[in-house]
Amino acid sequence: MARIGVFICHCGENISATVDCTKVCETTAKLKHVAYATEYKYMCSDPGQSLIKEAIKKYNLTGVVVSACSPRMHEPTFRKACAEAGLNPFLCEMANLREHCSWVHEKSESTTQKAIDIVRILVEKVKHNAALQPIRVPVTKTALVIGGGIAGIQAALDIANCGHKVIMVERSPSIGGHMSQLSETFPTLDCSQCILTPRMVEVLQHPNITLYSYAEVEGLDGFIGNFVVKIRKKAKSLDEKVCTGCGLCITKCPVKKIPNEFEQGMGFRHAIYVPFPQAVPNKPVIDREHCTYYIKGKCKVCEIVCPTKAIRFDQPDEVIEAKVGAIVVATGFDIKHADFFPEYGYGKYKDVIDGLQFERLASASGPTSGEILRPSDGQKPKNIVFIACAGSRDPAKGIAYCSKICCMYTAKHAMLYKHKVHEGNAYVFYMDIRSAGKNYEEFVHRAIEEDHVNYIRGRVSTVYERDGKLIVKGVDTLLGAQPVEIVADMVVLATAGIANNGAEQLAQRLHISYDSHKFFAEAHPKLKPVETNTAGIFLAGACQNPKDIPDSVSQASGAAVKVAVLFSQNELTREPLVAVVNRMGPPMYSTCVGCFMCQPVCPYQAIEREEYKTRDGKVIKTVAKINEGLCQGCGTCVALCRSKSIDLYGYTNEQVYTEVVALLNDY
Amino acid sequence: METIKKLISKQSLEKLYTTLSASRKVYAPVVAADKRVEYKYNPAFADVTFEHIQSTLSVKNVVFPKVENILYYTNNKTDSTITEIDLTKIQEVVLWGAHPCDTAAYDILRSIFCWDIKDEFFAKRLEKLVVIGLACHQSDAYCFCTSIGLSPNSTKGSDILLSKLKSGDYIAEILTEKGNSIVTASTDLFEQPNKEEVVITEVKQKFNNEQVTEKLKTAFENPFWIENSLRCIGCGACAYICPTCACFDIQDETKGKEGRRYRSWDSCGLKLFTLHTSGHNPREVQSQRWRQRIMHKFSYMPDRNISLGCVGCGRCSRGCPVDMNIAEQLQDLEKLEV
Amino acid sequence: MSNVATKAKELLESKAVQVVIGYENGTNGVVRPAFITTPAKAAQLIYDERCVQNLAVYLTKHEVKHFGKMGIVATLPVMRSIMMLISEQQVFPDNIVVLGIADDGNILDFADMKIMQAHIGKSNLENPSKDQEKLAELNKMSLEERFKFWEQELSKCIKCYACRQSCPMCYCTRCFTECNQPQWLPVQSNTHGNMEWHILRAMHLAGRCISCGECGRACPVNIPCHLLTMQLADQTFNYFNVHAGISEDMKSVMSTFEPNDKESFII
Amino acid sequence: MSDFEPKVVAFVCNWCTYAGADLTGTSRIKYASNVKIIRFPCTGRIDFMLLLKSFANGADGIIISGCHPNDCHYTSGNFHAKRRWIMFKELMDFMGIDMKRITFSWVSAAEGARWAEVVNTTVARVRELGPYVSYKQMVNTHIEEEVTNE
Amino acid sequence: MKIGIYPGCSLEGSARDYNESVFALAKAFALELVQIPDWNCCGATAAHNLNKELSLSLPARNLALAEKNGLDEIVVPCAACYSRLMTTQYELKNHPELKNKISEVIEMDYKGTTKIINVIEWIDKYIIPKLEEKVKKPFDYKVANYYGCLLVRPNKVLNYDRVEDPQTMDIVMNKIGATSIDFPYKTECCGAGLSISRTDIVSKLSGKIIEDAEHRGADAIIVGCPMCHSNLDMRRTDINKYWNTEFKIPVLFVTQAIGLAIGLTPEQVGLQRHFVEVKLAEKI
Ligand SMILES: Cc1cc2nc3c(=O)[nH]c(=O)nc-3n(C[C@H](O)[C@H](O)[C@H](O)COP(=O)(O)OP(=O)(O)OC[C@H]3O[C@@H](n4cnc5c(N)ncnc54)[C@H](O)[C@@H]3O)c2cc1C
Ligand SMILES: Cc1cc2nc3c(=O)[nH]c(=O)nc-3n(C[C@H](O)[C@H](O)[C@H](O)COP(=O)(O)OP(=O)(O)OC[C@H]3O[C@@H](n4cnc5c(N)ncnc54)[C@H](O)[C@@H]3O)c2cc1C
Ligand code: SF4
Ligand code: SF4
Ligand code: SF4
Ligand code: SF4
Ligand code: SF4
Ligand code: SF4
Repeated sequence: MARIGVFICHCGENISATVDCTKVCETTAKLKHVAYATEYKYMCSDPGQSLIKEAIKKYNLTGVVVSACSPRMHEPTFRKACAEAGLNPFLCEMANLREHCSWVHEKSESTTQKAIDIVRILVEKVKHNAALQPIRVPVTKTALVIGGGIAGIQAALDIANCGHKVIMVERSPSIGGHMSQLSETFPTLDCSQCILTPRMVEVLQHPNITLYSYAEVEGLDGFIGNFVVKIRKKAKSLDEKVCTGCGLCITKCPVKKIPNEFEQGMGFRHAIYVPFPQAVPNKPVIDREHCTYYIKGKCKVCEIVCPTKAIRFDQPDEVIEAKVGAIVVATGFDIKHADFFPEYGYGKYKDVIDGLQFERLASASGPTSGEILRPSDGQKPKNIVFIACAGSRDPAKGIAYCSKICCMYTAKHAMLYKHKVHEGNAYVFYMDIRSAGKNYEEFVHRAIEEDHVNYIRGRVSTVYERDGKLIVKGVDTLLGAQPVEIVADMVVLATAGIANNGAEQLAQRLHISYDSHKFFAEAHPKLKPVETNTAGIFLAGACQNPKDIPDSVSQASGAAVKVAVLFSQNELTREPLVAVVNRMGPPMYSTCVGCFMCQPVCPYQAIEREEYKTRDGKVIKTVAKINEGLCQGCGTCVALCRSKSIDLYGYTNEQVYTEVVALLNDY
Repeated sequence: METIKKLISKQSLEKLYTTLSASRKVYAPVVAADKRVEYKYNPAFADVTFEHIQSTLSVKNVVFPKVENILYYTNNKTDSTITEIDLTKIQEVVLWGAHPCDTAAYDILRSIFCWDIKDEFFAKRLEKLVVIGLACHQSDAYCFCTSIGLSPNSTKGSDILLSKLKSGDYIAEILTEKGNSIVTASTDLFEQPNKEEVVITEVKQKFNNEQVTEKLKTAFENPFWIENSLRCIGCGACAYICPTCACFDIQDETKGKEGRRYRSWDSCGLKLFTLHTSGHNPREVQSQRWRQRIMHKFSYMPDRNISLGCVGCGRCSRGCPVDMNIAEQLQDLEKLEV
Repeated sequence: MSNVATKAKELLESKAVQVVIGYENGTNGVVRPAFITTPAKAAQLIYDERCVQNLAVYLTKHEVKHFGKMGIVATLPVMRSIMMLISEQQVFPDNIVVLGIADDGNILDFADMKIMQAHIGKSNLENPSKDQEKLAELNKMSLEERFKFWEQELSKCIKCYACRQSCPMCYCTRCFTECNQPQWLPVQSNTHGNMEWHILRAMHLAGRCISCGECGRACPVNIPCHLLTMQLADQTFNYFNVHAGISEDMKSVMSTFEPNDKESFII
Repeated sequence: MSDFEPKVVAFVCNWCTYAGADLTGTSRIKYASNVKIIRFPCTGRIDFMLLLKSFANGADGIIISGCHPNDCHYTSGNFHAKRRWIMFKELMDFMGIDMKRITFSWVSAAEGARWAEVVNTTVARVRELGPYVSYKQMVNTHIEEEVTNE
Repeated sequence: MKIGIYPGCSLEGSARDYNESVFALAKAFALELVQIPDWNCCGATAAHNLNKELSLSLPARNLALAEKNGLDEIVVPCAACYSRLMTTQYELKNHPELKNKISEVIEMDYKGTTKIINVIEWIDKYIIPKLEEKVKKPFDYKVANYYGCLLVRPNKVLNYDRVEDPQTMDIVMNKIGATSIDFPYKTECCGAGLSISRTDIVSKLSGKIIEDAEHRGADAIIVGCPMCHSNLDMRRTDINKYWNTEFKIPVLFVTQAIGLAIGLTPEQVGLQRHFVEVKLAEKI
């Protein structure tokens, strides 16, 4: 038999000024199963709380309804008080008499009646409350960082410096990401490599960090605190422990004309290669697609020349399983290439290049040793046109968003050009200049005012070649849409920043969501910008949306803190307000029919399959099962399940049904 | 009482009907918009049909309604107050024009509801029921009353049985005191019968029910049940429309303080019927439920010396969406090698 | 022997299936479902225009599944039901062989589900025209008239659940009607409870009803309850541009969403 | 009908509308006291069956409210809810049940004033429509003739 | 294979050469082209500037007639007509509420099932597969393929080729032995919209197209639209006057070029009707 205590708070005068608390108390005391009802000036005060605690003991209460302010305010307070008195905290409910009643209605009979109704609803509800136990899960204090760009590097170092183990998985042979390709960086124009390389080395040498380069995440199981990750280490065809990184093999490799990815195709590499001189780890890998040995079955020149005999042609891929407690995804971004801009002749005319190519041209370690030269004939361009928003903010091209970094790097490019080709003319076609960052606007103004870059507000309609020159046709909207035609030697497109290739597959493997552009989705755009929807998985850097380095680094540190917070406990405790699929004995096992229509509705991929098998392994029945580590308790699946096989602790069918009935009927 | 035969002309019949329906509830068959025959309270005489073979639903509901309140209660702080149903409020109903199979079913229902402790609700309703039956002058292939010992003009269960004459007038057999009281209240409407012939349909006998009952004794584990019930979708329609099926469910329904307990029709053909809370179900699959249906009507009931639980109206077979023809199956059972 | 019978015989002889679900002549000139397990009995199978019952309902029936691999005579609604049942993981493609019936009554050989899917894709997926007419008629009525119409129709319902049992998509181990904690639906039959039953049933079939009309046909008291589910079938297409039962991996309309789903009533 | 006080049930999500209604309180904005709130974690949890139960238990009007699209605490519960409501509304219309008695709305945690407005307009509208007589009648029809023969 | 054809007004008037070459090709490849019976003007330009309903009804009637006559697929050689017909189909598909209204106006059922293809799609689908064996005199010239605006725009509606740098005509021309040059003006405006009112602008715009083609050494400009053709060919005298030079480059319909390549005579493809003499024809 339920024994409910009702505690009515006056909240000073906040409630009692409009609600006749005494009447509420008297009326509710008459309700069936109400063992005790009382009123008090401040329930949340220490004496108020003691009142509750004593009553729980004295009347042996099985449920408590505190009729006071919003549960969003004091539910934890009163639940704690109940727990202290030995009553399971989840047997305490709050009736919101202040925000939802006394403050919003005038003093009257009907206001008091409404207060009575509200209390009654909660009294009826609490009768169906269950004594829930918090969910505890252990935490594996190792973090996985996926992607070794600046964001991944920052996150890994921060976490490692907190004293936790980190596993870093980088897809390419070296960490560094896009930042390693940049020449100088806005807004300070300091050398990208100079600030990045030390951090890359730190990663390699950090005792807490294990780096798997040339590796990818293949699968993920488990949940926050308890993930199991499968990592595929692609065969480098080389024993890293033996190799000293002398590079002799590279110089002797006969396959020399492979377009160099790091140089954005503007230079060549060998079949055995390190992507760039400062690579970390600085040991070569064999590109099996291009290596003569793998294609034709013979060559092995590298093996012959290697002084330490480190080459392993028959090395297999290796799959490692690791337990991790948290994951930082930092797989970065890419930019739009090729076919996307037929109107700008990209891919057709050699001298129409993209921003990353320009970075390589401007880089001292790049294919031209930092001289700005036209790819077609190696001449210095006298007139150079930069086109911002090449693809971005263009719904017709399917990219409605702003890529955020282009305005700034375009200004940087124009400056770098002017610094190197003093007599040259630089033009920038732009839609708007977005330079909202510390010292960013000033940076753009330097380009315009000090370096005399010509900014033209308007879009370029087409770029075509005529007699060896590039004709850039556009309009100047500040001059009343006057057509402009510029005869240029070189055109640089600030192409849109897009999700890295493979982002979608990775998201699916990790069960995190992504937006329509395949950028990973944060859990809340304002308040959870580093969390994903899957508890324990965090985002850092440009994999979420195009970002510059400072933003990537800040977010990475943010993610690292989130991981550290998680790792600060040995066990996670969570409110047990999760969904559950019912269970019963054979032959039913559960009323669930296994239609799995609930699976796609769960925003957290918390719904799994459970199979009942005979002893010889034949599946008798497959039913849904909710992973309580993942479920966040939204209840979307509960309302969906046709057979009412799922219920949500705290908001069970029985509870909400009872509330409706209690709300509309007299007791 | 001794049976009296009177003639009642078509016109007088109308007068009788009008008189009856002026003073009490008359439950009579009409043809609904979708051609189904259904019983209604006090329809206009012009709408009352005399030509129907069978109504979709049986007329068991006049004594065993599909929902029936048993008691009302009020929950107080510590206890509950119960209000009983005032059975005296149950009114007299004249059932008009029901066929002999349906009227015969009342006996079977009585044998279920009143064999030991009397079901007051049922008994009271039956007491207040006057049955004016109508012998069948038409039948269809589903009818099999003759196979279970009834006939198209069986008087069982009727207080008055009407039989149609070739001329369109009717012969009224006055069978009980209840019936007689109706006649005496309107004596002027009844005449002496002439020699005219009554029109009675012929229903072929399809099987011998005693043999079926005998066979069933050893047929419990027979594969027959599975084979023959594969197509049954377990919908329960047959039981709901059956004049003799008497399964019911009792439920409490509370709203606020007030509540009521009622009983409503149920069916042993539904899987929930025997489902235990544990998830275990002694009649797990449909074939077992189908077997139960037949066994109950043709073996367990006669076993307990009640009577057969079927009147051969063929309703279930007409209504079954998948042509589970009970007569056909009983025929097969009769021939079953066990 | 009819085409279906020949084909069924082949299948049973070659042991490609253990049972063929089809139609046979029943009593009194009606046809009924038949379950053929031996080649010798295959001759019983018929197919003609009377064969309208949606046989897919048997694919989830315990005793029928028990035979092993099932062959099934399938008109368009049955094919669509099969797609639905596969997508809802109640039926496994490996466990069935479909004897498709083309519009002209010929047998269609579906080597795999993709071919059947293509066939469905080419077919008319709208509600049967006579039902569509009835829907149009109802949709023209005023709100009050519609309420009256349904109130009147549903007052007849005896809650026998034939409509549920006859529907291939109502395969739940426990229907919500059987749930008693809380008792979502009154057990008794009264107009209001009946209406709730039908609202719920229709909602449960939203995006899943393949417009076979079986529920309405099964109802012993002729309640046109199929119109409810068909109306929603129509509306799912209107709103979300999806027909039920068109592919084996379709995601249910009610389990998915598009952020820009159109509506005009939420303020 | 002047003394008719509609009974209105509000089903709201915890994160937006419930918090929004709290804000209405903190801002001391007054609204009609006919509305009583039931808290749910998310609009995705709101079973449409509860709406029917409300009418069955005598409600004259209903408000359902949650986070604006894209603001769901659980990211997509409200999108699922929206789809269900679309279907539900179509079905109700088809069955002749008056959807004017149900307000579907998005009210955020910051829209305290808006909550008051949603409540007030709903109450006013339902007041205008009067008690939901046709539904109540239907609920109270227990196939009378058969039940008690009274 | 029976395909419908919607000729439109131009093909029966100023672009008879186009019409002749289309039918000549059809004949050569044994393709049956059935004119939509009782077709009417599609209302291009005039109607859609003034009255949306009218601008949809006119094409819709043609489409409904095609449906009624069992023409599942129709080719529309004129790019302007193509654009109108496609737009109508698109609008009515996306605004079903308009459908009933239009059906009332045209007093016919409109389902929207007809597949509409432009001349290049038609060539691609029915001619290319059999082209190789038929090419007798490879069209061995440098050609500037001019698509104009209506063949590819708006992409949302037509969903055909790349808007900014279409390729299909280039590919077709290369198949008959031509060398398609890199031609930046391929979708530039020829001024057709101002064809009557501001001939000076037409001269300027069309002139630019011709100038660039000649500058890049093209032997001919290839078009797939009667509007383009009339501006580049018929208005040549005006253009030359405006530019004060003598552009000589001939303008051929894509169908004419193919016709010549498979050995049809210049007359069979209507070259004699051109204003700018097609010198190439003599060379062949
Ligand atoms: C032309 C250009 C110029 C720029 N100039 C500046 C500038 O001057 N100043 C500035 O602040 N910012 C600049 N930026 C922006 C800057 O490049 C980015 O902010 C920064 O690189 C983002 O770092 P990240 O670590 O998030 O991503 P990335 O640098 O893209 O690194 C991602 C890493 O993850 C790895 N990876 C990807 N997928 C997987 C996978 N599935 N598994 C494992 N590893 C994976 C990649 O190989 C890569 O190493 C510029 C960008 C461009 C395009
Ligand atoms: C008009 C306007 C509209 C905006 N709209 C949006 C929007 O729609 N979306 C969005 O994302 N952002 C918006 N923003 C930006 C958003 O307000 C800020 O990003 C955010 O408030 C920054 O938070 P903060 O904690 O850094 O600083 P603040 O909100 O400024 O908080 C700083 C706190 O520190 C206290 N403080 C200051 N000095 C001291 C001291 N010496 N000792 C102790 N305490 C001190 C202050 O009292 C204050 O409480 C808007 C801003 C403005 C002005
Ligand atoms: S829990 Fe419900 S929705 Fe999910 S699989 Fe089971 S029956 Fe289907
Ligand atoms: S309650 Fe929400 S989070 Fe939990 S399993 Fe259901 S849908 Fe997923
Ligand atoms: S026999 Fe027929 S009516 Fe009875 S339950 Fe089976 S299918 Fe339904
Ligand atoms: S609608 Fe018909 S089939 Fe369904 S439960 Fe009611 S009476 Fe039975
Ligand atoms: S009505 Fe709903 S719960 Fe019941 S069987 Fe059908 S789908 Fe399942
Ligand atoms: S028409 Fe009826 S039986 Fe057929 S799928 Fe729809 S709901 Fe089920």
